[in-house]
Amino acid sequence: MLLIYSIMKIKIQLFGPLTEICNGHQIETELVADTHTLLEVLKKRYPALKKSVFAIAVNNQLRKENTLLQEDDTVSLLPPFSGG
Amino acid sequence: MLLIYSIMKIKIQLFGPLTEICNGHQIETELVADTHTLLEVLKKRYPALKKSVFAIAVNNQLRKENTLLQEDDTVSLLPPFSGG
Amino acid sequence: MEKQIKNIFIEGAITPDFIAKSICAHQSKTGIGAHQIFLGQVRADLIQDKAVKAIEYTAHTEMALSAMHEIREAIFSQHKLTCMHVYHSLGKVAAGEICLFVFVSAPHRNAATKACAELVERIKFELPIWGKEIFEDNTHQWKINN
Amino acid sequence: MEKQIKNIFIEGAITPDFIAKSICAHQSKTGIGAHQIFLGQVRADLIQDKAVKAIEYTAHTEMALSAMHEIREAIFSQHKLTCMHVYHSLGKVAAGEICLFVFVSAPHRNAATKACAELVERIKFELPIWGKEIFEDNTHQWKINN
Repeated sequence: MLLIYSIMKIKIQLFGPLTEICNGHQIETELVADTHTLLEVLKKRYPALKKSVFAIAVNNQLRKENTLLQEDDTVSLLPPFSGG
Repeated sequence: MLLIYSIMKIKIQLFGPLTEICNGHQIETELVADTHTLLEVLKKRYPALKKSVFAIAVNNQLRKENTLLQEDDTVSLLPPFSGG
Repeated sequence: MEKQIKNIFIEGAITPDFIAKSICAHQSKTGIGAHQIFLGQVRADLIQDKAVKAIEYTAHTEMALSAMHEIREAIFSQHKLTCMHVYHSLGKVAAGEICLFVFVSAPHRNAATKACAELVERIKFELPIWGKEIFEDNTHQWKINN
Repeated sequence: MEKQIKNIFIEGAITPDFIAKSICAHQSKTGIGAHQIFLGQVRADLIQDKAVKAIEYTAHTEMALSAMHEIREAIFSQHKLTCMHVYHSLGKVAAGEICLFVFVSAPHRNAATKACAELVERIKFELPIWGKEIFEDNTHQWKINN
Protein backbone atom coordinates (compact mmCIF):
# COMPACT_ATOMS: atom_id res chain seq x y z
CA MET A 1 0.00 0.00 0.00
CA LEU A 2 1.29 3.47 -0.94
CA LEU A 3 0.61 6.40 1.34
CA ILE A 4 0.99 9.81 -0.22
CA TYR A 5 1.56 12.57 2.27
CA SER A 6 0.87 16.06 1.11
CA ILE A 7 3.04 18.10 3.46
CA MET A 8 2.00 21.76 3.58
CA LYS A 9 4.93 24.01 2.85
CA ILE A 10 6.02 27.63 2.72
CA LYS A 11 8.74 29.15 0.58
CA ILE A 12 11.42 31.38 2.07
CA GLN A 13 13.27 33.84 -0.19
CA LEU A 14 16.69 35.05 0.89
CA PHE A 15 18.58 38.14 -0.20
CA GLY A 16 22.00 39.74 0.16
CA PRO A 17 24.19 38.30 2.92
CA LEU A 18 21.38 35.95 4.02
CA THR A 19 21.88 33.89 0.85
CA GLU A 20 25.28 32.91 2.24
CA ILE A 21 24.01 32.12 5.72
CA CYS A 22 21.25 29.89 4.31
CA ASN A 23 23.19 28.60 1.31
CA GLY A 24 20.78 29.70 -1.40
CA HIS A 25 18.21 32.15 -2.63
CA GLN A 26 15.21 30.04 -1.75
CA ILE A 27 14.51 27.37 0.83
CA GLU A 28 11.38 25.59 1.96
CA THR A 29 10.04 24.62 5.35
CA GLU A 30 6.95 22.87 6.56
CA LEU A 31 4.09 25.20 7.23
CA VAL A 32 4.23 26.65 10.73
CA ALA A 33 1.64 28.81 12.48
CA ASP A 34 3.16 32.25 12.12
CA THR A 35 6.28 34.26 11.30
CA HIS A 36 7.60 34.16 14.90
CA THR A 37 7.54 30.37 14.87
CA LEU A 38 9.13 30.33 11.43
CA LEU A 39 12.02 32.47 12.66
CA GLU A 40 12.61 30.09 15.57
CA VAL A 41 12.74 27.15 13.17
CA LEU A 42 15.12 28.98 10.84
CA LYS A 43 17.43 30.19 13.61
CA LYS A 44 17.75 26.63 14.83
CA ARG A 45 18.61 25.44 11.32
CA TYR A 46 20.94 28.41 10.53
CA PRO A 47 22.39 29.67 13.84
CA ALA A 48 24.16 32.60 12.10
CA LEU A 49 20.71 34.09 11.44
CA LYS A 50 20.53 34.97 15.14
CA LYS A 51 23.11 37.70 14.56
CA SER A 52 21.51 38.98 11.36
CA VAL A 53 19.30 42.02 11.01
CA PHE A 54 16.46 41.71 8.51
CA ALA A 55 12.89 42.72 7.77
CA ILE A 56 10.20 40.20 6.92
CA ALA A 57 7.70 40.26 4.08
CA VAL A 58 4.87 37.80 3.56
CA ASN A 59 3.74 37.55 -0.06
CA ASN A 60 5.69 40.75 -0.82
CA GLN A 61 4.06 42.78 1.98
CA LEU A 62 6.34 44.00 4.76
CA ARG A 63 5.16 42.64 8.15
CA LYS A 64 6.45 44.19 11.34
CA GLU A 65 4.08 42.24 13.62
CA ASN A 66 3.86 38.49 14.00
CA THR A 67 1.79 37.26 11.04
CA LEU A 68 -0.20 34.05 10.53
CA LEU A 69 1.04 31.85 7.71
CA GLN A 70 -0.90 29.75 5.22
CA GLU A 71 0.03 27.00 2.81
CA ASP A 72 2.11 28.24 -0.14
CA ASP A 73 2.87 31.62 1.42
CA THR A 74 6.18 33.14 0.41
CA VAL A 75 8.20 34.71 3.20
CA SER A 76 11.06 37.08 2.25
CA LEU A 77 13.91 37.85 4.62
CA LEU A 78 15.28 41.29 3.71
CA PRO A 79 18.60 42.44 5.17
CA PRO A 80 19.33 46.22 5.23
CA PHE A 81 19.07 47.66 1.71
CA SER A 82 22.20 48.85 -0.05
CA GLY A 83 21.18 49.95 -3.51
CA GLY A 84 22.63 52.92 -5.36
CA MET B 1 48.16 125.87 -38.92
CA LEU B 2 46.75 122.54 -37.79
CA LEU B 3 45.75 122.05 -34.18
CA ILE B 4 45.49 118.46 -33.04
CA TYR B 5 43.35 118.02 -29.98
CA SER B 6 43.81 114.88 -28.06
CA ILE B 7 40.49 114.59 -26.25
CA MET B 8 40.67 112.23 -23.31
CA LYS B 9 37.99 109.60 -23.55
CA ILE B 10 36.43 106.70 -21.73
CA LYS B 11 34.69 103.69 -23.21
CA ILE B 12 31.29 102.57 -22.01
CA GLN B 13 30.22 98.97 -22.55
CA LEU B 14 26.52 98.21 -22.60
CA PHE B 15 24.76 94.91 -22.05
CA GLY B 16 21.30 93.35 -22.27
CA PRO B 17 18.43 95.87 -22.52
CA LEU B 18 20.85 98.81 -22.18
CA THR B 19 22.17 98.09 -25.69
CA GLU B 20 18.74 99.12 -26.98
CA ILE B 21 18.49 102.23 -24.85
CA CYS B 22 21.94 103.41 -25.96
CA ASN B 23 21.79 101.99 -29.49
CA GLY B 24 24.88 99.83 -29.35
CA HIS B 25 27.24 97.70 -27.33
CA GLN B 26 29.88 100.37 -26.89
CA ILE B 27 29.85 104.13 -26.79
CA GLU B 28 32.44 106.75 -25.91
CA THR B 29 32.32 109.93 -23.89
CA GLU B 30 34.82 112.54 -22.95
CA LEU B 31 36.58 111.79 -19.73
CA VAL B 32 34.66 113.06 -16.72
CA ALA B 33 35.77 113.11 -13.11
CA ASP B 34 33.97 110.11 -11.72
CA THR B 35 31.22 107.54 -12.25
CA HIS B 36 28.51 109.76 -10.73
CA THR B 37 29.27 112.50 -13.22
CA LEU B 38 29.38 109.97 -16.03
CA LEU B 39 25.91 108.71 -15.12
CA GLU B 40 24.55 112.26 -15.20
CA VAL B 41 26.03 112.76 -18.67
CA LEU B 42 24.64 109.48 -19.92
CA LYS B 43 21.18 110.02 -18.46
CA LYS B 44 21.01 113.37 -20.22
CA ARG B 45 22.01 111.75 -23.50
CA TYR B 46 19.75 108.66 -23.05
CA PRO B 47 16.81 109.68 -20.84
CA ALA B 48 15.47 106.08 -20.74
CA LEU B 49 18.53 105.19 -18.63
CA LYS B 50 16.90 107.04 -15.72
CA LYS B 51 14.38 104.22 -15.40
CA SER B 52 16.95 101.45 -15.79
CA VAL B 53 18.49 99.43 -13.01
CA PHE B 54 22.14 98.48 -13.48
CA ALA B 55 25.41 97.89 -11.69
CA ILE B 56 28.62 99.64 -12.70
CA ALA B 57 32.05 98.15 -13.27
CA VAL B 58 35.23 100.10 -13.96
CA ASN B 59 37.85 98.08 -15.81
CA ASN B 60 35.90 94.92 -15.00
CA GLN B 61 35.72 95.60 -11.25
CA LEU B 62 32.28 96.16 -9.77
CA ARG B 63 32.06 99.58 -8.10
CA LYS B 64 29.24 100.34 -5.70
CA GLU B 65 30.69 103.69 -4.58
CA ASN B 66 31.39 106.72 -6.73
CA THR B 67 34.73 106.01 -8.44
CA LEU B 68 37.28 108.34 -9.99
CA LEU B 69 37.84 107.84 -13.70
CA GLN B 70 41.02 108.06 -15.75
CA GLU B 71 41.76 108.29 -19.44
CA ASP B 72 41.02 105.06 -21.31
CA ASP B 73 39.04 103.51 -18.47
CA THR B 74 36.30 101.16 -19.54
CA VAL B 75 33.01 101.49 -17.70
CA SER B 76 30.49 98.66 -17.97
CA LEU B 77 26.79 99.15 -17.27
CA LEU B 78 25.38 95.81 -16.14
CA PRO B 79 21.59 95.35 -15.95
CA PRO B 80 20.25 92.53 -13.74
CA PHE B 81 21.75 89.21 -14.80
CA SER B 82 19.56 86.61 -16.44
CA GLY B 83 21.75 83.67 -17.36
CA GLY B 84 20.73 80.04 -17.13
CA MET C 1 0.97 61.31 -12.68
CA GLU C 2 1.96 57.88 -14.00
CA LYS C 3 -0.14 54.99 -12.77
CA GLN C 4 1.50 52.02 -14.46
CA ILE C 5 4.24 50.14 -12.63
CA LYS C 6 7.43 50.91 -14.57
CA ASN C 7 10.53 48.79 -14.67
CA ILE C 8 13.62 50.51 -13.31
CA PHE C 9 16.14 47.69 -13.64
CA ILE C 10 18.86 47.51 -16.26
CA GLU C 11 21.22 44.56 -16.61
CA GLY C 12 24.79 45.77 -15.99
CA ALA C 13 26.10 49.33 -16.09
CA ILE C 14 24.13 52.36 -17.25
CA THR C 15 26.01 53.91 -20.19
CA PRO C 16 26.61 57.62 -20.91
CA ASP C 17 24.98 56.96 -24.28
CA PHE C 18 21.78 55.76 -22.59
CA ILE C 19 21.80 58.94 -20.47
CA ALA C 20 22.30 61.12 -23.57
CA LYS C 21 19.35 59.42 -25.29
CA SER C 22 17.17 60.06 -22.23
CA ILE C 23 18.13 63.74 -22.20
CA CYS C 24 17.52 63.99 -25.93
CA ALA C 25 14.04 62.48 -25.57
CA HIS C 26 13.09 65.49 -23.42
CA GLN C 27 13.94 68.19 -25.92
CA SER C 28 10.46 68.04 -27.41
CA LYS C 29 8.95 68.81 -23.99
CA THR C 30 9.27 72.56 -24.18
CA GLY C 31 7.54 73.18 -20.85
CA ILE C 32 10.66 71.88 -19.11
CA GLY C 33 13.07 74.51 -17.79
CA ALA C 34 15.27 72.38 -15.51
CA HIS C 35 16.60 68.85 -15.42
CA GLN C 36 18.24 67.49 -12.31
CA ILE C 37 20.21 64.29 -12.79
CA PHE C 38 21.84 62.15 -10.15
CA LEU C 39 24.29 59.43 -11.17
CA GLY C 40 25.65 56.84 -8.76
CA GLN C 41 29.08 55.58 -9.83
CA VAL C 42 30.85 52.55 -8.37
CA ARG C 43 33.84 53.69 -6.30
CA ALA C 44 37.05 51.68 -6.18
CA ASP C 45 37.09 51.94 -2.38
CA LEU C 46 40.19 50.61 -0.67
CA ILE C 47 39.24 48.34 2.23
CA GLN C 48 42.06 46.72 4.15
CA ASP C 49 44.40 47.23 1.18
CA LYS C 50 42.03 45.66 -1.32
CA ALA C 51 40.25 47.79 -3.94
CA VAL C 52 36.63 47.21 -4.92
CA LYS C 53 36.64 46.21 -8.59
CA ALA C 54 32.88 45.87 -9.05
CA ILE C 55 29.55 45.80 -7.25
CA GLU C 56 27.09 43.04 -8.06
CA TYR C 57 23.49 44.11 -7.47
CA THR C 58 20.53 41.88 -6.69
CA ALA C 59 17.01 42.94 -5.75
CA HIS C 60 13.63 41.75 -4.67
CA THR C 61 12.44 43.14 -7.99
CA GLU C 62 8.71 42.80 -7.39
CA MET C 63 8.84 44.58 -4.03
CA ALA C 64 11.34 47.13 -5.36
CA LEU C 65 9.12 48.08 -8.30
CA SER C 66 6.06 48.43 -6.13
CA ALA C 67 7.97 50.52 -3.55
CA MET C 68 9.34 52.66 -6.40
CA HIS C 69 5.83 53.13 -7.71
CA GLU C 70 4.68 54.50 -4.34
CA ILE C 71 7.71 56.77 -4.03
CA ARG C 72 7.10 58.07 -7.54
CA GLU C 73 3.45 58.88 -6.80
CA ALA C 74 4.34 60.58 -3.53
CA ILE C 75 7.01 62.76 -5.12
CA PHE C 76 4.82 63.67 -8.08
CA SER C 77 2.11 64.78 -5.66
CA GLN C 78 4.54 66.95 -3.65
CA HIS C 79 6.37 68.78 -6.44
CA LYS C 80 5.38 70.36 -9.72
CA LEU C 81 7.25 68.05 -12.07
CA THR C 82 7.07 67.27 -15.76
CA CYS C 83 8.64 63.83 -15.56
CA MET C 84 10.73 61.48 -13.50
CA HIS C 85 12.85 58.50 -14.55
CA VAL C 86 14.79 56.08 -12.39
CA TYR C 87 17.16 53.34 -13.55
CA HIS C 88 19.14 50.99 -11.33
CA SER C 89 21.59 48.31 -12.41
CA LEU C 90 21.28 44.63 -11.63
CA GLY C 91 24.26 42.30 -11.91
CA LYS C 92 27.87 43.43 -12.08
CA VAL C 93 28.90 47.05 -12.45
CA ALA C 94 32.64 47.75 -12.55
CA ALA C 95 34.36 50.54 -10.59
CA GLY C 96 33.95 53.79 -12.57
CA GLU C 97 30.70 52.65 -14.16
CA ILE C 98 27.25 54.02 -13.41
CA CYS C 99 24.73 51.97 -11.38
CA LEU C 100 21.99 54.53 -10.64
CA PHE C 101 20.45 57.17 -12.90
CA VAL C 102 17.78 59.46 -11.43
CA PHE C 103 16.37 62.03 -13.84
CA VAL C 104 13.80 64.63 -12.78
CA SER C 105 12.48 67.39 -15.05
CA ALA C 106 10.29 70.35 -14.13
CA PRO C 107 9.31 73.78 -15.39
CA HIS C 108 11.41 75.37 -12.62
CA ARG C 109 14.63 74.31 -10.96
CA ASN C 110 13.59 74.23 -7.31
CA ALA C 111 11.04 71.48 -7.83
CA ALA C 112 13.46 69.41 -9.90
CA THR C 113 16.31 69.84 -7.41
CA LYS C 114 14.29 68.99 -4.31
CA ALA C 115 12.49 66.07 -5.92
CA CYS C 116 15.75 64.60 -7.19
CA ALA C 117 17.42 64.72 -3.77
CA GLU C 118 14.37 63.15 -2.10
CA LEU C 119 14.20 60.44 -4.73
CA VAL C 120 17.85 59.45 -4.33
CA GLU C 121 17.47 59.31 -0.56
CA ARG C 122 14.35 57.14 -0.74
CA ILE C 123 15.79 54.87 -3.44
CA LYS C 124 18.82 54.14 -1.26
CA PHE C 125 16.85 53.37 1.88
CA GLU C 126 13.50 52.03 0.70
CA LEU C 127 14.20 49.82 -2.30
CA PRO C 128 15.10 46.18 -1.53
CA ILE C 129 18.33 46.16 -3.51
CA TRP C 130 21.64 44.74 -2.29
CA GLY C 131 25.17 45.45 -3.42
CA LYS C 132 27.98 42.92 -3.11
CA GLU C 133 31.36 44.65 -3.25
CA ILE C 134 33.78 42.42 -5.11
CA PHE C 135 37.51 42.94 -4.55
CA GLU C 136 40.37 42.40 -6.98
CA ASP C 137 41.11 38.98 -5.45
CA ASN C 138 37.42 37.97 -5.91
CA THR C 139 36.67 38.02 -2.21
CA HIS C 140 33.69 40.19 -1.34
CA GLN C 141 31.79 42.05 1.33
CA TRP C 142 28.20 43.26 1.43
CA LYS C 143 27.75 46.98 0.84
CA ILE C 144 26.24 49.06 3.67
CA ASN C 145 24.38 52.31 2.95
CA ASN C 146 24.92 55.17 5.37
CA MET D 1 41.42 73.03 -6.43
CA GLU D 2 41.77 74.47 -9.94
CA LYS D 3 43.62 77.76 -10.17
CA GLN D 4 43.48 78.47 -13.89
CA ILE D 5 40.62 80.57 -15.27
CA LYS D 6 38.53 78.13 -17.33
CA ASN D 7 36.25 79.05 -20.17
CA ILE D 8 32.62 78.14 -19.57
CA PHE D 9 31.05 79.50 -22.76
CA ILE D 10 29.84 77.39 -25.65
CA GLU D 11 28.46 78.88 -28.87
CA GLY D 12 24.82 77.77 -29.24
CA ALA D 13 23.05 74.89 -27.51
CA ILE D 14 24.76 72.27 -25.34
CA THR D 15 24.12 68.86 -26.91
CA PRO D 16 23.22 65.60 -25.15
CA ASP D 17 26.23 64.12 -26.90
CA PHE D 18 28.53 66.69 -25.28
CA ILE D 19 27.02 65.79 -21.89
CA ALA D 20 27.54 62.07 -22.53
CA LYS D 21 31.19 62.69 -23.40
CA SER D 22 31.66 64.66 -20.17
CA ILE D 23 30.13 61.84 -18.13
CA CYS D 24 32.27 59.28 -19.96
CA ALA D 25 35.44 61.25 -19.21
CA HIS D 26 34.78 60.69 -15.49
CA GLN D 27 34.65 56.91 -15.59
CA SER D 28 38.39 56.66 -15.06
CA LYS D 29 38.07 58.65 -11.83
CA THR D 30 37.19 55.74 -9.58
CA GLY D 31 37.14 57.82 -6.40
CA ILE D 32 33.86 59.35 -7.58
CA GLY D 33 30.69 57.88 -6.09
CA ALA D 34 28.14 60.53 -7.09
CA HIS D 35 27.58 62.92 -9.96
CA GLN D 36 25.01 65.66 -9.71
CA ILE D 37 24.07 67.31 -12.98
CA PHE D 38 21.87 70.33 -13.53
CA LEU D 39 20.65 71.17 -17.03
CA GLY D 40 18.87 74.39 -17.89
CA GLN D 41 16.55 73.98 -20.88
CA VAL D 42 14.91 76.82 -22.79
CA ARG D 43 11.15 76.84 -22.10
CA ALA D 44 8.64 77.79 -24.78
CA ASP D 45 6.89 80.12 -22.33
CA LEU D 46 3.66 81.66 -23.54
CA ILE D 47 3.66 85.40 -22.88
CA GLN D 48 0.60 87.33 -24.05
CA ASP D 49 -0.24 84.55 -26.52
CA LYS D 50 3.24 84.46 -28.04
CA ALA D 51 5.55 81.52 -27.42
CA VAL D 52 9.27 81.94 -26.80
CA LYS D 53 11.06 80.21 -29.69
CA ALA D 54 14.64 80.85 -28.54
CA ILE D 55 16.80 82.68 -26.04
CA GLU D 56 19.81 84.61 -27.27
CA TYR D 57 22.53 84.86 -24.64
CA THR D 58 25.19 87.53 -24.34
CA ALA D 59 27.69 88.03 -21.54
CA HIS D 60 30.42 90.21 -20.18
CA THR D 61 32.67 87.22 -20.72
CA GLU D 62 35.74 88.54 -18.96
CA MET D 63 33.83 89.47 -15.80
CA ALA D 64 31.76 86.28 -16.00
CA LEU D 65 34.83 84.04 -16.18
CA SER D 66 36.51 85.78 -13.30
CA ALA D 67 33.30 85.65 -11.18
CA MET D 68 32.95 81.96 -12.08
CA HIS D 69 36.54 81.37 -11.02
CA GLU D 70 35.83 82.82 -7.58
CA ILE D 71 32.62 80.84 -7.21
CA ARG D 72 34.45 77.67 -8.19
CA GLU D 73 37.19 78.25 -5.61
CA ALA D 74 34.66 79.03 -2.89
CA ILE D 75 32.61 75.91 -3.57
CA PHE D 76 35.68 73.68 -3.81
CA SER D 77 36.79 74.97 -0.42
CA GLN D 78 33.38 74.31 1.18
CA HIS D 79 32.66 70.79 -0.09
CA LYS D 80 34.67 67.64 -0.58
CA LEU D 81 34.48 67.41 -4.36
CA THR D 82 36.39 65.56 -7.03
CA CYS D 83 35.54 67.90 -9.87
CA MET D 84 33.24 70.60 -11.12
CA HIS D 85 32.37 71.67 -14.67
CA VAL D 86 30.15 74.51 -15.83
CA TYR D 87 29.09 75.28 -19.40
CA HIS D 88 26.79 78.12 -20.48
CA SER D 89 25.60 78.89 -23.99
CA LEU D 90 26.21 82.13 -25.83
CA GLY D 91 24.12 83.10 -28.86
CA LYS D 92 20.82 81.51 -29.79
CA VAL D 93 19.42 78.44 -28.06
CA ALA D 94 16.04 77.20 -29.32
CA ALA D 95 13.17 76.17 -27.01
CA GLY D 96 13.79 72.58 -25.88
CA GLU D 97 17.56 72.93 -26.16
CA ILE D 98 20.02 73.06 -23.28
CA CYS D 99 21.72 76.35 -22.32
CA LEU D 100 23.33 75.49 -18.96
CA PHE D 101 25.21 72.35 -17.89
CA VAL D 102 26.49 72.15 -14.32
CA PHE D 103 28.32 68.95 -13.44
CA VAL D 104 29.64 68.23 -9.94
CA SER D 105 31.31 64.97 -8.90
CA ALA D 106 32.28 63.83 -5.42
CA PRO D 107 33.09 60.69 -3.46
CA HIS D 108 29.74 60.99 -1.65
CA ARG D 109 26.36 62.28 -2.78
CA ASN D 110 25.69 64.96 -0.15
CA ALA D 111 28.66 67.07 -1.18
CA ALA D 112 27.81 66.75 -4.88
CA THR D 113 24.14 67.57 -4.33
CA LYS D 114 24.70 70.62 -2.13
CA ALA D 115 27.53 72.00 -4.26
CA CYS D 116 25.48 71.61 -7.45
CA ALA D 117 22.49 73.50 -6.02
CA GLU D 118 24.73 76.29 -4.72
CA LEU D 119 26.53 76.55 -8.04
CA VAL D 120 23.31 76.86 -10.05
CA GLU D 121 22.02 79.55 -7.71
CA ARG D 122 25.24 81.56 -7.89
CA ILE D 123 25.58 81.14 -11.66
CA LYS D 124 22.08 82.57 -12.16
CA PHE D 125 22.59 85.58 -9.90
CA GLU D 126 26.30 86.38 -10.04
CA LEU D 127 27.40 85.86 -13.63
CA PRO D 128 26.94 88.82 -15.97
CA ILE D 129 24.96 86.95 -18.61
CA TRP D 130 21.77 88.18 -20.27
CA GLY D 131 19.03 86.28 -22.04
CA LYS D 132 16.88 87.81 -24.76
CA GLU D 133 13.66 85.87 -25.18
CA ILE D 134 12.75 85.81 -28.85
CA PHE D 135 9.13 85.12 -29.80
CA GLU D 136 7.76 83.38 -32.88
CA ASP D 137 7.09 86.74 -34.55
CA ASN D 138 10.71 87.83 -33.88
CA THR D 139 9.73 90.40 -31.27
CA HIS D 140 11.59 89.95 -28.00
CA GLN D 141 11.74 90.72 -24.32
CA TRP D 142 14.64 90.56 -21.88
CA LYS D 143 14.61 87.56 -19.58
CA ILE D 144 14.32 88.20 -15.83
CA ASN D 145 15.68 85.71 -13.29
CA ASN D 146 13.61 85.17 -10.15
